[in-house]
Amino acid sequence: MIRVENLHRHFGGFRAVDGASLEIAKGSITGLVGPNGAGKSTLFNVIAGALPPTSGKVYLDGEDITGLPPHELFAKGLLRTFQIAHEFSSMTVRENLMMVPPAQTGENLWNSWFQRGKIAREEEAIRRKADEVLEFLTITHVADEKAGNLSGGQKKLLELGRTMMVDAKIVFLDEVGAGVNRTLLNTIGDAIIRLNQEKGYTFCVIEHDMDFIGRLCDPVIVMAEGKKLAEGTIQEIKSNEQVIEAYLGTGLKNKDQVGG
Amino acid sequence: MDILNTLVLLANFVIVPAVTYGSQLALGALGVTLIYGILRFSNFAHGDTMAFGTMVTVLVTWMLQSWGVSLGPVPTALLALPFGIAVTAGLVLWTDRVVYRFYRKQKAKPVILVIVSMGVMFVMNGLVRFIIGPDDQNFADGARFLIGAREFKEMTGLKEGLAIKASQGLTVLTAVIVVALLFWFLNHTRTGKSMRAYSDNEDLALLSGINPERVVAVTWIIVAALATVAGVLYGLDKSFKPFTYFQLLLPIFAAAIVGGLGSPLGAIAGGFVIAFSEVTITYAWKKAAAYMLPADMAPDGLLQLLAVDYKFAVSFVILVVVLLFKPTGLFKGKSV
Amino acid sequence: ASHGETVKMGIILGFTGPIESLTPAMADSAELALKEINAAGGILGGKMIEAVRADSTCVDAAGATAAAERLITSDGVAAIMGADCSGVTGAILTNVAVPNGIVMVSPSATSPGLSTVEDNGLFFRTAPSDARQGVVLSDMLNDKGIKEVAVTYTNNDYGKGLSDSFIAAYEAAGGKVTINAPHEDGKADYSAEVAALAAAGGEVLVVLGYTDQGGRGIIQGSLDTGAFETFMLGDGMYGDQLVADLGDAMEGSFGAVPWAEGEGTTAFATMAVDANINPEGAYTRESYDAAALIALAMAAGGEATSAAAAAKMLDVANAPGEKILPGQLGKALEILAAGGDIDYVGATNVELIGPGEAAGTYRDYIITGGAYETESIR
Amino acid sequence: MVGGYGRGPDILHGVTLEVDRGEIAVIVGPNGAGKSTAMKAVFGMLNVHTGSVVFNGEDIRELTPQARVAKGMGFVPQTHNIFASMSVEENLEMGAFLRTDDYSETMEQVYDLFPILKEKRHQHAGELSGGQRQQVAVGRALMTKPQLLMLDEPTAGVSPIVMDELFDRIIEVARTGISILMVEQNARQALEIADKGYVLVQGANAHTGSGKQLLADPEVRRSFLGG
Amino acid sequence: MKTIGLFGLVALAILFTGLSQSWNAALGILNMGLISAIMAMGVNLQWGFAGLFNVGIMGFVGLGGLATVLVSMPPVPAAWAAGGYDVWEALFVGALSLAAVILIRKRMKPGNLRALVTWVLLIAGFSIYRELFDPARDAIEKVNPALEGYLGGLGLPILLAWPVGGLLAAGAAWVIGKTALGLRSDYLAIATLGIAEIIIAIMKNEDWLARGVKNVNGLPRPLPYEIDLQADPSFVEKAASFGLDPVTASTLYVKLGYSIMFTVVLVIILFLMQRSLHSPWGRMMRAIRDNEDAARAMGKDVTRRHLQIFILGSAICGLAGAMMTTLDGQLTPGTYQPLRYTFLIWVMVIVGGSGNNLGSVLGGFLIWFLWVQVEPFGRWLMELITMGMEPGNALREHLLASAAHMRLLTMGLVMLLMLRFSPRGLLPEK
Ligand SMILES: Nc1ncnc2c1ncn2[C@@H]1O[C@H](COP(=O)(O)OP(=O)(O)OP(=O)(O)O)[C@@H](O)[C@H]1O
Ligand SMILES: Nc1ncnc2c1ncn2[C@@H]1O[C@H](COP(=O)(O)OP(=O)(O)OP(=O)(O)O)[C@@H](O)[C@H]1O
Ligand SMILES: [Mg+2]
Ligand SMILES: [Mg+2]
Repeated sequence: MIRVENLHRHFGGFRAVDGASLEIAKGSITGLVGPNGAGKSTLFNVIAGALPPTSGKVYLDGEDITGLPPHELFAKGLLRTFQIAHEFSSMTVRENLMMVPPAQTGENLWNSWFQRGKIAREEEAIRRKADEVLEFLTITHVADEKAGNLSGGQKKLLELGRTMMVDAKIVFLDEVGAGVNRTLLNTIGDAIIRLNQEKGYTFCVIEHDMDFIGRLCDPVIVMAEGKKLAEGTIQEIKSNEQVIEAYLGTGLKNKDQVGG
Repeated sequence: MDILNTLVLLANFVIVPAVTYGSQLALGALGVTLIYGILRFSNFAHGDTMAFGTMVTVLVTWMLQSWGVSLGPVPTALLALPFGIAVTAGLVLWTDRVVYRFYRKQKAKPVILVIVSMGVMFVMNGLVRFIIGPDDQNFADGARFLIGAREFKEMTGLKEGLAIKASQGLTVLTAVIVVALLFWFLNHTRTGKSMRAYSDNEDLALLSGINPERVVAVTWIIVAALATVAGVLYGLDKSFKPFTYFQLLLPIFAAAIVGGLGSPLGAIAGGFVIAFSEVTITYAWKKAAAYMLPADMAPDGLLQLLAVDYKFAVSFVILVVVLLFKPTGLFKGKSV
Repeated sequence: ASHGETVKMGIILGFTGPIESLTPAMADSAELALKEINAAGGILGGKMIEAVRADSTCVDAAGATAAAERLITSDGVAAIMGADCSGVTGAILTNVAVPNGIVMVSPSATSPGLSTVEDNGLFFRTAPSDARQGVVLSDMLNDKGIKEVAVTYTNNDYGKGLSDSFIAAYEAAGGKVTINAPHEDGKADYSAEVAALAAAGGEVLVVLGYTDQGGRGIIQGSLDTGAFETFMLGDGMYGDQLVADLGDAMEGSFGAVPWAEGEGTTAFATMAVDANINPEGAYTRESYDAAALIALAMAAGGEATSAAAAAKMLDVANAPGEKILPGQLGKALEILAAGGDIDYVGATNVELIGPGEAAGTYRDYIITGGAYETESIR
Repeated sequence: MVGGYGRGPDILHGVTLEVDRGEIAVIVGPNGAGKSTAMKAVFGMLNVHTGSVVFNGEDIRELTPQARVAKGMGFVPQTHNIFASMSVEENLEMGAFLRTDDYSETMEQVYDLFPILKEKRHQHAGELSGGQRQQVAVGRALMTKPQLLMLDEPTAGVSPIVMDELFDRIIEVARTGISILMVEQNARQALEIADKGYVLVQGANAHTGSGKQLLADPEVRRSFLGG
Repeated sequence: MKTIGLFGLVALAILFTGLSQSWNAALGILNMGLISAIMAMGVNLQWGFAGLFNVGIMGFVGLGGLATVLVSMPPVPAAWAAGGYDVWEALFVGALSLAAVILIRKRMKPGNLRALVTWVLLIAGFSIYRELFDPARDAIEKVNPALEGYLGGLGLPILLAWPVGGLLAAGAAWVIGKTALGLRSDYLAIATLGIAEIIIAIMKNEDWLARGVKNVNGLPRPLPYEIDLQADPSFVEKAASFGLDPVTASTLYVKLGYSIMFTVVLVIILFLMQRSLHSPWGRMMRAIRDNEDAARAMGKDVTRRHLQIFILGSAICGLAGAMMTTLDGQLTPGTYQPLRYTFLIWVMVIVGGSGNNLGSVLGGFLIWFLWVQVEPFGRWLMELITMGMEPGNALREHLLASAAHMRLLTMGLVMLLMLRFSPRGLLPEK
């Protein structure tokens, strides 16, 4: 579905992504893990058109999409969330969701003047959809709150909620779990699995919570220093020496000595 | 081919004036950029703050002159400068207390502060004219030239003269000293570092025990000093007239932005870019060409890229072009 | 007309904005004339004239219009002395003065374009149109045998118009203009202009600007860099401050300024000095004359209205009649009251021609020993 | 404590927290429960109109945040917790801003705790990776030589290896006699090392107990720790 | 409620002017207030809706003014004969070489060769352009320079200049938007500021186009001249039946005529803007303003929307500029100053409340009212202060002489007070 070939993205002299090549299969939930600063978010940004690559190619279903602007990728069904929540802070949570569906009649200036009836009908449908999503994410009670006033975790949920407003082909989730309550994270995980199974969304998930990754993802890709380090099932990854050294570690050293 | 004369010609008409003007702009732009970096708004009242500081200095200079105090070849105004700075600092601190602080507490959007600073500009504008009037005021004394054009010609026997005014020398010298001091202050003193910290992350500065009001106050004092020094140097080199100071605002902003808002180094670079672009683009190269080319190839036309009508426009074209290729200015600035 | 009534006269000048440093003296001179008239017992049997000032801003047409609107319709002025800059003058004239039938006498709007504005006979000016000055300046250069000059002018209708007419006259007379470069007033730095002028070269630099504006900046820059040593100055450059500030360096520079021969100017100078006004400031004389003319024309018309003033303006200003100098306004009023005829000479030797403009005499001067020495009168 | 942001409605409806010297207390709870708000309330960054904040037996409710720093409290916020445009060393110096004594020793201790920071001491903190930034943030707070260190989700977005390291460090810090109050979503690991645990729900205490107790409580496990 | 109250207040202020000063003064303020309100709405569209920081309003207003000359003045045949066609030919050549450069830069790979070709093209194009342009310009400017010296206009009705002014501004905005919209707020600001200065510099210095600083006086009017009305017996009779003298009646008649025309324009624009603001389009714009990156990722074509709104807002300013020049009856490029035509408009938007159309309209009226009325206020204040002092007192003289400067001071104080008591503007965005 997505193929990345020898991708480079440099910041000044620094090689954030340094020749990454990987593939995300259609219908999979692919995990992307790696140490802080491995270049995962940068890779996402390049794929999603937010940053131009220094060199290399990205293909979607065999079509070269390298460097296309984000809104065109969105139209092709490629969606993403941000690691640091990018909410529309002065709009209400519901409006944050309602603005997502593309090509709304009322988004055309001319129509906004002369197509009031049609717009009103469309709005009604979009609002219902938004309310469903809010319900699903358990944040209905803040629907009319300004998104900027949400707590850190709620913002993350909103990020995810936006991708649920449209039919996507592939969704890139950048650390939806960071700062999200584990119980809720499990619910999110369920939702991802359901979207994957029922609607056939493909997911690529960056996450540091190995339980979450383990439950959802197959395969898992490990990145380090801007390159792919390993790929495989969660078990393969967990037992990979290199991965343990660079990323997973061996657990708490002092654990036993803590009194309680 | 007459390289020596060409060089002197260019030095006299391009380099010396542009370096002087550039230093004046740079000092002004430093003030604007500091406010922007630390208090996060574009201060439209800066031109009038400069006028105010200069006015106080002028008044004190006159008083000193009437007492017969003089520094010999150095302008008396330098002696009055500390008074000017002190009074101006008092004024801006008071303004901050009664005006800006309210919006800072409210965490108002920068554009609101910009408009508020326009209100302050109007008030200061009226205040200065109210006290000293709208006229030209002369307060320069001391030696006029370090070297005059005629002297230079006699000394070197060249066809072209080179003049350097005392005020020009003073301007550049002061600018260098002030900039060096400022850098040292920001990078190596505790207060300077706390200012940078505040500008970087206001809330975290609070959590580190930095007193924001103190940072703000210090910033205003430095800005007042920069504004007064810039204004006085400008006044010594040209003349003091409130309206011109108001008009200075535009090139000062241009300098600050071309260099990258919030970046002190950028402000300096920006000042020189603006000054040099104004002078060079509209320069008529005819005379230089006449020196450099054989006599029979001497040009008829002025060899002017653009008429001086467009001098101001040209400096803005340069500015726009710089921004298009380096969208945050020469030295990566901030953006609100 | 009973004793004790007052007539209001609007004085609309740019008290804020680019020429804010010139206007206070102009307004003071105008009020000097009115004081003199009031001291002589007012016009038309005891009507005192009261001045009402308003701000034309010099640059904001809409603001000036609003101010004039207020002067006329709210303060009820009978006539306007002003405005100053040609742009706002035009706006006030067409939008407010003509519709309301109010007479305007501008002391300083010199743009030739104003000559053809549909003014319904209501617009006059005491400053000569620039067309004539161009010829005067050109003649001066020819007399001195100067064949090549560089020109800089202030970039507004005054400067541009003057430079156009000067260059036309000078080139027709065989002179060569190496460069004709404008400068903006009130700017921070004039190095670029000076550099371009210097590179173009010329025996003298012709400066057609204002004495406390860009014109002065250019001269200072030229002197500092040694680009030019001699300057020819247009009328806007005339002023003691310039010589005082720049000192010896101005020695030998020369220029022309609208002038009245002897008496009128001298009379005005004495009066102005007494009143603490610089008699040689730009347009101070013209301002005095403008205000005096309006009052005298009303007196001649027998009615304190614009219509009366407009009808009599040319009569009062031009021959025949008894010559009136500054300080003799009382005498003039007496003559008029007795049904006599006057020829107002004033501080600038006023002579209104054609569409109500001053014909203008000019004084050629040269700066010697830090003072203006008259060379000749044209 | 009862309070809220600016003029908005109350977010906290009666929260009680307590940490003793050298203890680790952990706050957990659903998103938007008011955990961060409670932390900020303790630090005086919003209005608390009922209740009190007592530090070393002294009511500090009226003090400004700076004054609390001077009293010996340190805080690492959830986001924006470093000076991105300043070097690592300058970040640490800013932590010691209020100290008049020689802080070089504390700095050495911080470097011992987080060796990577010593390596990168002259680099801009903004150029570090997420995990390294967290270390800088904690280090900065330690520089104040606090008696109480408050951490808001220090391990969010940090890779497992760094997270383990951070927890290790926190334990070490606590051993030096510094009290720790922290919010965590990696609740299980956090509660494992906690002396006290608080579960906040909708701005109020829901469960309180030792870390082990809470971990053992099936209700807590199901609702807040993800089973 | 507050909206109605505040608008009522402004209406009262204007009414009060009418009663205490004169109806002419009141209507004069109303008319400029209407124009200011339209300009403020244009700026609000850009800033309040889309977060585009445009401080080049002056330039667009100026272009609107230029349009009035180009549309309504009679052509000058002698000037056209002297070099009119050559000038356009030169401009065409200039545009052609620029287009070629842009094309080359798009088609060729970056490198030394491309740079070389670019420079050669630029230099050659510029030289040819100057070669053609200079003599033609000189020839045109030689044609009766005191009164003409330019090509004149098309001699069409001046009302046509309003939409044309909008189009001209829109065209300029398109070019600017294409190049500069990628810049972030403050940098876009200075770019637009610079471009506005460039536009005004061109208007001041290209005499062949609209006489430059020599001004174009006597623009045709869409309404009859007052003096013609005064000479029209039937009008005088009608006026008398209202109990008005002909002068007052005629001036009021003309001003009212303008008021009606301006109000129609204002209402249409306001209506359309309110509709779009409260539609998904408005929501999308707010989203873009809040966070461009996220809006992009949500499939919105931010660049196009920005361009659209930049053009639209600028066109509104151009339209207002044309209306203003029509009202003035003359084009005087020297009067375009950023303080008056850019920053004062910004004050209107912010004091009114950015993001709120009604706020902009309110701000337009209110600030204009103050701008005009603080002048007598300042003088009055000074007289009050100096009342106790004896005549001849130096301080008193000084204070009275400085009265003119109280104008800006008062303006500043009033502004500060208003922003103090409602920092988000009088009618904040909901
Ligand atoms: N705009 C930028 N300028 C300079 N360096 C950058 C920029 N963005 C990212 N980097 C650097 O690139 C590297 C990779 O960053 P990236 O955000 O992709 O890491 P990551 O794998 O997502 O890490 P984490 O798990 O902490 O989110 C980091 O070292 C970061 O400092
Ligand atoms: N600045 C603010 N102004 C108004 N309300 C706010 C503000 N910040 C947070 N809130 C509200 O306060 C409530 C609690 O927020 P808080 O940040 O304390 O949650 P939290 O428990 O830290 O959640 P998380 O685990 O997601 O970080 C939320 O409903 C949020 O909407
Ligand atoms: Mg990341
Ligand atoms: Mg939180």
